[in-house]
Amino acid sequence: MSAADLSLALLVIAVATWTIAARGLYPAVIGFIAYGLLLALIWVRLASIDIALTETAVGSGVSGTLLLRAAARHRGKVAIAAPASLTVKIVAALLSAAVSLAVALALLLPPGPAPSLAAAAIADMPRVGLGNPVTAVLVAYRAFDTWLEAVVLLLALVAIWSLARGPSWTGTPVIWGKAAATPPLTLLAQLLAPAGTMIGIYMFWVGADAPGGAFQGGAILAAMWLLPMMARLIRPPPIEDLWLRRSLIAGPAVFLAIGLAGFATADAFLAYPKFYAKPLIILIEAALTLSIAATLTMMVAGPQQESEAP
Amino acid sequence: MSETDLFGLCGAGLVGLGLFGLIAEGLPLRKILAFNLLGGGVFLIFGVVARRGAAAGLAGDPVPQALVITGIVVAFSATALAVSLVLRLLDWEEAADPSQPGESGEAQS
Amino acid sequence: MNVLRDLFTIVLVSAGAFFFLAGTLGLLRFPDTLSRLHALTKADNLGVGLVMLGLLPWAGGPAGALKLIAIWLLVQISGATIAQLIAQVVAQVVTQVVTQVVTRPEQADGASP
Amino acid sequence: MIQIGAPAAGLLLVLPIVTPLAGLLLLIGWGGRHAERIGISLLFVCLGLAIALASIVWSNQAPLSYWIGGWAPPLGIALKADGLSCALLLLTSVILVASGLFALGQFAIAGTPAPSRASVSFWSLALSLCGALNIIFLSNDLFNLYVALELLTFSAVPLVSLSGTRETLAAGLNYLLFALFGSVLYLLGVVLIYAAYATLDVSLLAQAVRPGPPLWLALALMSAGLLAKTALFPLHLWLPPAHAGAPAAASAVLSGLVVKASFFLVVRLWFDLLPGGPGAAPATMLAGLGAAAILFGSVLALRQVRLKLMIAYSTVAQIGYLFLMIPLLNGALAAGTWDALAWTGGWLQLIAHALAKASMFLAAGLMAEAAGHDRIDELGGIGRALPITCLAFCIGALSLIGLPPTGGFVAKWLLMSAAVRQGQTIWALVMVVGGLLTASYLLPFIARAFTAQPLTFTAVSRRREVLVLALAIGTFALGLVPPKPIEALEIGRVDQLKASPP
Repeated sequence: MSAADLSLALLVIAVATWTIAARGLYPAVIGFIAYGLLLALIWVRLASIDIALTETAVGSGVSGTLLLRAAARHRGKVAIAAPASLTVKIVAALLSAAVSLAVALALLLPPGPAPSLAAAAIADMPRVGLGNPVTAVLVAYRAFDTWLEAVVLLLALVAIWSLARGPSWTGTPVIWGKAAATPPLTLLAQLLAPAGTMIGIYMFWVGADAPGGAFQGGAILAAMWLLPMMARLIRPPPIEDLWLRRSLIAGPAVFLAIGLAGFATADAFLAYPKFYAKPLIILIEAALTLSIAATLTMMVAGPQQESEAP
Repeated sequence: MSETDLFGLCGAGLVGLGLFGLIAEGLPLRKILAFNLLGGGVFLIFGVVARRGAAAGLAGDPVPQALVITGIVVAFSATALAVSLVLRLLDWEEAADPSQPGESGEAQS
Repeated sequence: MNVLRDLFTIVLVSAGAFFFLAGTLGLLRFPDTLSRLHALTKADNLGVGLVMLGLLPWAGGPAGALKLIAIWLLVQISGATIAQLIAQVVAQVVTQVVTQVVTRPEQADGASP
Repeated sequence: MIQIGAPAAGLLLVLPIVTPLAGLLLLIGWGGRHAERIGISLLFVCLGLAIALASIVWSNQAPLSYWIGGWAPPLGIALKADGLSCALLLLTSVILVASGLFALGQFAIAGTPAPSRASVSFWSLALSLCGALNIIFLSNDLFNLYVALELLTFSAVPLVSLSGTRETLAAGLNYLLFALFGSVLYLLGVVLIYAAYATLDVSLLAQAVRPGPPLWLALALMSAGLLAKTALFPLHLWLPPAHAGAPAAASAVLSGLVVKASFFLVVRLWFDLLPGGPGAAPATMLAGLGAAAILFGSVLALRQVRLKLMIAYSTVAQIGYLFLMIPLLNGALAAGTWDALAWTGGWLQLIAHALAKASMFLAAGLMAEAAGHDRIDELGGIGRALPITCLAFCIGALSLIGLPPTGGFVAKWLLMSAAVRQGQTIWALVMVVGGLLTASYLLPFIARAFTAQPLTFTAVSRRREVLVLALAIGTFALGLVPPKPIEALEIGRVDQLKASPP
């Protein structure tokens, strides 16, 4: 344990406390974004670069954007729920302190060497043909989880669309009110979007052998799509747009098709035939990257509003 | 104390903070924030477990690392759904608030 | 050679860290938003640049070095944009307050004790 | 006995999961106008798949399992179908098909063929809900189950808020927050389990677990999380507004199926992962909460003025009965035996309640449609206007009370016999009191429905009335089933005794 680690851990706890204790909603959200970035540093210290990237892009970046937007709408509005009573607070404090303490003890106590699947995971890597063990777990050993996760993400988008105001399943999301674009934002979008798109694609591509992958790359691509939308350079597509719909389902659909084909080609669901494993996995990851980018973009853009309405 | 112990304690502390916020906060958006803090703590514990499981030339057990990536995406989906529910409820709050007559027509479903 | 490289890195990264420190102090101590912004952006640009430069010898080849330079460029672009956006908001708020004071002096007095 | 190879077993286990989820993708990709047709046909396909799986397990009289991707646990994920999972899979499809048929044509925008938001949403969510439930009943991997639980939550919450009114949005948000609290506690338990054993497979864990404080902590956290999702007292606060606010077809599914999925996992944790059972203290605590749920839920149901809310509070009470099975199973395991009465009684209670509650929510939906509201005071005489619907409601009510000849009666009778035989008479007493309380809130409503002078009610579709009655007859038929098929619930349970310490 180094002094740097200790101060990092203390800083994370301090920022988390700030997020809970901050009086304003907006400062609390800012605190949460800082918390996500600091967590990413801890992930680097824990030698999990893949997670550090995901946490920064999805956990802090995209979540932060959503929460900031909601906090901005919240300003000056009546609170929806009354604050908890003192009794509730005391009970909550005791309960969470007890859980915290018990978990800390459980983590500090285990004797002997920690059990691990690292050896098993590495032993089967040649059968998958990838260099990044985390990606091997995601697309081979636990491919079912990853497929479900892509479906969960898509379902969350359907859920958001189902909460729209109008009665029909059509319309276009409205980004951030009606304010006009500002020149600096326009310039940023023009400069950053092409560069960022390349970075996103690169991130997915290296994922097979180095930290990176569909989720990290997809999140960056989503940001690069949202940026020109926020700068009013492009409009979000209407939700009935066929290309949008196909991009949304491409990842899970290709994944499922290759998985089902596994019954015939590799004798098991979500198994890959010998010699073709790596190209198939890259195909799946490419389709997933596209879908994740499209899904995250539409999730941040929000529910559709009907075109007839002003 | 090793670095994994330290970050494990940090994770346990975050779990406590998040849990307190999730139960004691009144405002839904604050509960959502607390849920995310709590999730961060749980994922951190996954990371500590992964790091402790370093073996076979790997810096960490890749299985819990992969689980965290899945978990982060699932937690994000939850946040997005919760935020959109909050925003829809704010539509109604605005509609009920006479000081903002311009928005009142939009909340009807 | 190694000693020189280490020295190069130590000097540049420390200088970068110093600028960050100065910028943070400015953020905490300066009275109004615009001067805070000034302190922060100056420190950020120089600080990131120096740290990046100091780390270049460790990048492990031209590809790594290019990535480091790309990071620096990205930070420059986004930092500059955000500074501009914040400054714009400040300008808007100032204009609003001024108009308020000009048009309804009695209300503005009451609102800003 | 039919012997089947691994690929066939794989198809039988994988298809019930991927078919509805592929349907979700289809609806997103091409949805719109065809949502209803795609949705209902795929629900029927799922019913067929569930029947196929159940008949294979039945004829083998042995559980079926499969490694996804050919990767053996602990590295890979295993699916497993025993008698109980097959029964629950069948139940899921039956109730979803019935609710789907009930919902046909309900969500269209009058006058236009344009795809309606409510329709596409309902069918997409119904399909993903079906997939999520099937995973929960089939998966053997704790983390995979976490993802499935989230899939279930994200399908169920928007169903609650489908109408978009302020009340249903608030109910949906509250439900989501409770559910997220539950998921994150569950996940915390999962990581503690992985830290100790480096495996997430329930069967492997059953052989590896070492009872001790870390294991209790993990199981306690996971159970607490699951109880929040099951709405066991005192974590039930979210349920009544959510279940009462949803459209009738969705309420039927939410009350009948969704809350049962997390209960199923509670039992999996305490009896499959822990082959020796939970031990006396946790078992008594869970059943104590169940008993409290029966009493509080019933008393609160008695005080409701709206029909759908009354039925929703009755769900809170009926969930309590399920937990009474735990100390009975545990008592038997402690004595080195297996209590088949308690096991079948408990699961029969779940199945009977699901069928009865689904038909009652659908019936309540029809009554609300006929009356234009669901205020209990003004529904007197509705039995004369909608006799078929009210008959269905009546059968469901009899099953909830536990009167013969219904599934609810058989279930409660089995549970009571087990309790009396084991000398745990207190739980039998709770069931008697619960039955009386249930009668006290349901019978007056039924009596007034058939005797009072009817106000004006508009007519409802006869097809939908018959559908509701069919579900209710299912509850009724469950009371007449001979014991042999009911024993199917025990397929795969023989291992239990072998694995538990003598």
